[in-house]
Amino acid sequence: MNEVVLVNLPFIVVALLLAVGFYTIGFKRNLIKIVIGVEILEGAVNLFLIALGYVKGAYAPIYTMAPPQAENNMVLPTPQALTLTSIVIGVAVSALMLAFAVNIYRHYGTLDVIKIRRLRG
Amino acid sequence: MIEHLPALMIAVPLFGAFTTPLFKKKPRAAALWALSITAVTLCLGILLVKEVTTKGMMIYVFGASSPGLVLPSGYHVPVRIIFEVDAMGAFMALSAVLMSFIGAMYSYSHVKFETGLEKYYALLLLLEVGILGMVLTGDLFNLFVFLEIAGISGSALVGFRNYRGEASEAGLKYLIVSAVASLMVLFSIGLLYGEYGNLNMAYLSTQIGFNTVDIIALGLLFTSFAMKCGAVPTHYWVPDAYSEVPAGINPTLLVATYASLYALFRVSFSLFGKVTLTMSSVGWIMSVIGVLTMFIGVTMALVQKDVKRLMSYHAISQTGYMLLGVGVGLTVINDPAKMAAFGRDAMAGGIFHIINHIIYKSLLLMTAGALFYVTGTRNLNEMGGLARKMPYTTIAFIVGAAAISGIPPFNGFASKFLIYETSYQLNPLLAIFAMVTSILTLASFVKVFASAFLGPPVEKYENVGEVPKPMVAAMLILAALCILFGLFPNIVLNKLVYPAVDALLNLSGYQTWGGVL
Amino acid sequence: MIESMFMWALILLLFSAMLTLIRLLAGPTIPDRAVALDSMTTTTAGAMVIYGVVTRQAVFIDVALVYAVLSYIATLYIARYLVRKRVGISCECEEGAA
Amino acid sequence: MTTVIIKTTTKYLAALILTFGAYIIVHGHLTPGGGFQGGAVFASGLALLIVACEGDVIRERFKKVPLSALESVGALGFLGMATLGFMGYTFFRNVIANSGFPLFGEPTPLGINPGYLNTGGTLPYMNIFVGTKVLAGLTSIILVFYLLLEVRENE
Amino acid sequence: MSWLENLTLTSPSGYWNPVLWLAFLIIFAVIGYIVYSRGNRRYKPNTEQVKPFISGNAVDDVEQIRVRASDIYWGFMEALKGYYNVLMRMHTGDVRDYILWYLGVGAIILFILVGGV
Amino acid sequence: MRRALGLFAFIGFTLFLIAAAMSLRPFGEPVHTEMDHYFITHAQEEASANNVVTSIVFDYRGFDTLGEATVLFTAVAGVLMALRRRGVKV
Amino acid sequence: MNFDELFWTLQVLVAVGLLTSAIAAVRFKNLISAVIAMAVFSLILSLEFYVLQAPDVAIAEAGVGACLTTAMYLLAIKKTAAEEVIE
Repeated sequence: MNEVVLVNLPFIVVALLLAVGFYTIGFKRNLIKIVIGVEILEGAVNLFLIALGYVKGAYAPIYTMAPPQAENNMVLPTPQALTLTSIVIGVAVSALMLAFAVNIYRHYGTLDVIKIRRLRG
Repeated sequence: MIEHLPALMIAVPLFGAFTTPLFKKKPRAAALWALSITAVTLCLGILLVKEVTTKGMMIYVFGASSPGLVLPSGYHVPVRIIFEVDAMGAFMALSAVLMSFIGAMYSYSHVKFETGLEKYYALLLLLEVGILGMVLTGDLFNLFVFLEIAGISGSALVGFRNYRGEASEAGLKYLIVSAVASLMVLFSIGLLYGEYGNLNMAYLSTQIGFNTVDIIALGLLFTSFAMKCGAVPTHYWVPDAYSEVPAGINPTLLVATYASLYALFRVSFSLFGKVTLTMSSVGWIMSVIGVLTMFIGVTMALVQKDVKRLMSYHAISQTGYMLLGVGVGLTVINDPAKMAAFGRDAMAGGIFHIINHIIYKSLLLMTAGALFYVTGTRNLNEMGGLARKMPYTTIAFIVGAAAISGIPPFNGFASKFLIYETSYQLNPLLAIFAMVTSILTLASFVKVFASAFLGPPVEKYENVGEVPKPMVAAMLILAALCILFGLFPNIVLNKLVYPAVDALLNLSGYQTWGGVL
Repeated sequence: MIESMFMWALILLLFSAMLTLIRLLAGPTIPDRAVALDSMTTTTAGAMVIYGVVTRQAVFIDVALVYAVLSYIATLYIARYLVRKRVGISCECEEGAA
Repeated sequence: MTTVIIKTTTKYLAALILTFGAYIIVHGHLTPGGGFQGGAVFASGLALLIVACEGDVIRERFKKVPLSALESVGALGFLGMATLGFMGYTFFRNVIANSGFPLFGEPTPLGINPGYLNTGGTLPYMNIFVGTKVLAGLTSIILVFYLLLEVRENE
Repeated sequence: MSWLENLTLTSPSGYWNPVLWLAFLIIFAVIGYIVYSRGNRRYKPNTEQVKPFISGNAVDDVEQIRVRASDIYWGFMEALKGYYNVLMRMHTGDVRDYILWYLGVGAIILFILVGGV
Repeated sequence: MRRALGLFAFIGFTLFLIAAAMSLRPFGEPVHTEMDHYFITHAQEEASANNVVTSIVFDYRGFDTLGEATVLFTAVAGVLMALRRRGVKV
Repeated sequence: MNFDELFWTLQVLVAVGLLTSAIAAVRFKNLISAVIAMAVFSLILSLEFYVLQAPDVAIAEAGVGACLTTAMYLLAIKKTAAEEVIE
């Protein structure tokens, strides 16, 4: 058990970060906090992808001026490409969410989720 | 050039979307440009459907030296992004391009008086791109990217009327929901990548087994796509988003929802085909969620007094029919006798219901948009006696309402008929729920018709007239499609729906990229 | 030998970054936290450079450079916020890491 | 806020950041970085300029820069580079790589090497277009947030 | 008549042919029209005859004879009051609840799938 | 009531996430690396770029990057639309 | 001290830092503090990417997290309320 935790430490951290993010979205009342929660989720998933790509003792997948032992000993490059895409998407989503939050504040005068419930039923 | 069709399906609307913001001060030109781009895409979509239904699955490998080169020489895994267009994907793509065209036509008049129209049309085209990418792709991460495109552009469009606080609220809700759902999709993609080191759905489906990680990935994907398609306990965003979005976007947003439904079917039938072949609990979950969706959606619709919100709850309830139909098929997928007896017909009913529902619900939401256009309100209590003022809208509404309630000979009847007959074979209780839902649907549309179109006229709306011609044309095209699909259901079923069902059921064909290997 | 020294330096730098993290958690006012962020960024940029030296990858220096340069902008934005706010509310918000 | 210190620092630092962003964009196929990262760094430099100047100055300066048109041009360029693959190959085919095209068309030596700029085929072009697009997009996001604020304070 | 069979939608236990249905509809419509045209015509516009009859009471204001949308199916909603109370409490319109429902459904589905029920 | 049910759902979901993380393969020891091995060995000759990640981003999975650029484009259009000054002409 | 020990030490430190800053970002009542904590979260995330040999991603996260996201949050908060509501 202890061994599993230590060996899979990054994955466990990812799961815990996801939990923190979900807690923020589920139980915080401020909209900005909810946006922060979504961003924590983003970070957790990005970390998960990068951690999947790591190979023990390997080097970055760049041939420019790499140390000689890096040849044929590189970390998996695909998750890094995926994570780049994911980061851009994260920026896009948070920008749009903040724009909506600002708009909501203009019309409702509050960022309290309890009061932003004109649409219901 | 015909082999580049899947790539062109994405490239053409994308080109349109990137050029539309250049028409900054000329909203008319932007509208016409978007309309022509959607028309071109519609032609391409029809070509694609023709190609796929006659010649079988189309493969397009991005960046290879020829479109069919799936595997690099000497390797037995695909490394590039592959588009895998089978009849099911082409079916969804056809509905997407058709509805975008209708929506662009309708928007030409409907949002005439608002600003920021070049962004509006760009986002409309981007929403179309997102749907097309989702339904055509054969790569899991690509699916995620296009899911995000569809989610972000959809939510931006929901918040289009930024002078209304409710629009921003609905947009934010939709955005948070879609962001969380897509992040969980990405998490499960990561789980699958970590296990099998690949992202191609066809390759992954040959590898997937029964270990815990795979099952958790299946659960996460299932739940996320169920939330994005508005299945019941996670349906709350649907009425908010649908009621606040401009009516010209409604058809495309509806297709975006069903693109998630398509992804749900794709995950259940193709990606996890080996798992669901032996685990009938997935099919049962889908059927039960379908019944719940149907019933709760329709009972919530009955008490609404906002006309677009009422119709959005009907959209939820009709999603239940599709889930029920396909879920019945998924439940008996490992039993060839039952499959031949009723499973295939159930799936055909569910999938036929997708396009039927897209057509008539778009029609209904457009009539609601027309009511909003002339009265400036969506509250049913304040309307009345509009039938004489808006004859074409009234006709369109009657056709749509009859179709959604399953009254013959409109198109809703044909698919509902299949679903009742087949779900009765699995469990009579399911069919009874489906029928009760249909009756309640009719009841609630009687309510809308009585309070908006009948009754004594309201003084406020003495001077209103029929809506502008593009809106009428869009509505009448859809009404004609309703009647056509209802009168000749067999042609549509044989040409479009049964190939789609067979494509979903043909697991080995999907796994080998249509026999390339 | 020299390798080991670099590693110990790295650990020490990160340890001091942890100390600034404590300041970030405890810091009663916002300027405290902003300064904690700034010093933490600088420390971590140094740690990144040393890690690049340890693994002998020259191209890694870019990352540290980006971080060192960009953290200035974030600090500037925070400072700008605080300046505007001082007119209305004072910065002495009395709550810690809870 | 715009003290002498800030102004002087900004003058030099912004130039440095913008150059650095351009470096990251152009050297994307050799060193870590690429279109998106460089564009983000470049946009950060512009954000520094935005925050260090007064509101009116920014509005005057950026009114002359057609940011959304720049973004469209970047996106269209990226799409156009991808469309080059239709000439005999498929969408997104890297047609320029190893073709001997004078700009970025040289083959790279295999294995570990010091890195030669004139390689990469379509990758550097795509990097530049994506960089243009990203810097325009992110800057316009920051700018619209910022200008909205200034207007509200003046009202 | 193969085209007729071609248009017939068959299901496990029934069939549906829209053309036949349309033919029957037209026949019945013709019969109905014949019956209708043999009756005598007593409709006179612009008289008391066309006014709405509300229990013999004279109603001048149009607003009073309007059935408002929220009043339709009032009895139905009264009858199902308990059900609707529960339903309305579910639809809070709070964005956090949307996510919490997602988590709950996900937990249940994962429990069923992983548990192998 | 709401909080209790919500916490229950949250904890249940999180437990499955942790279970997934625990039962994944060990960190740093990928099992199936055929695709990535192809990228590492072929990127230099096929895309003629030293940076393997860039060659994946723009060549092998270039279509994803087009999607990514589209996402950013969408977000910028959405932000500019949401924060535009006047909603209606008239 | 060999490389393996260094790596695992870094992992533990980064794990602690990530969780602490994330929880701090959630718990801070003042939104500016929360945004600063998010910047720290992004910084540590970038360090983790760096340690896991992904310099491309580290640059992206640095450029985005250090400057752009923080700036967007601060500008948005400036236009709305700085304090979270008291529950």
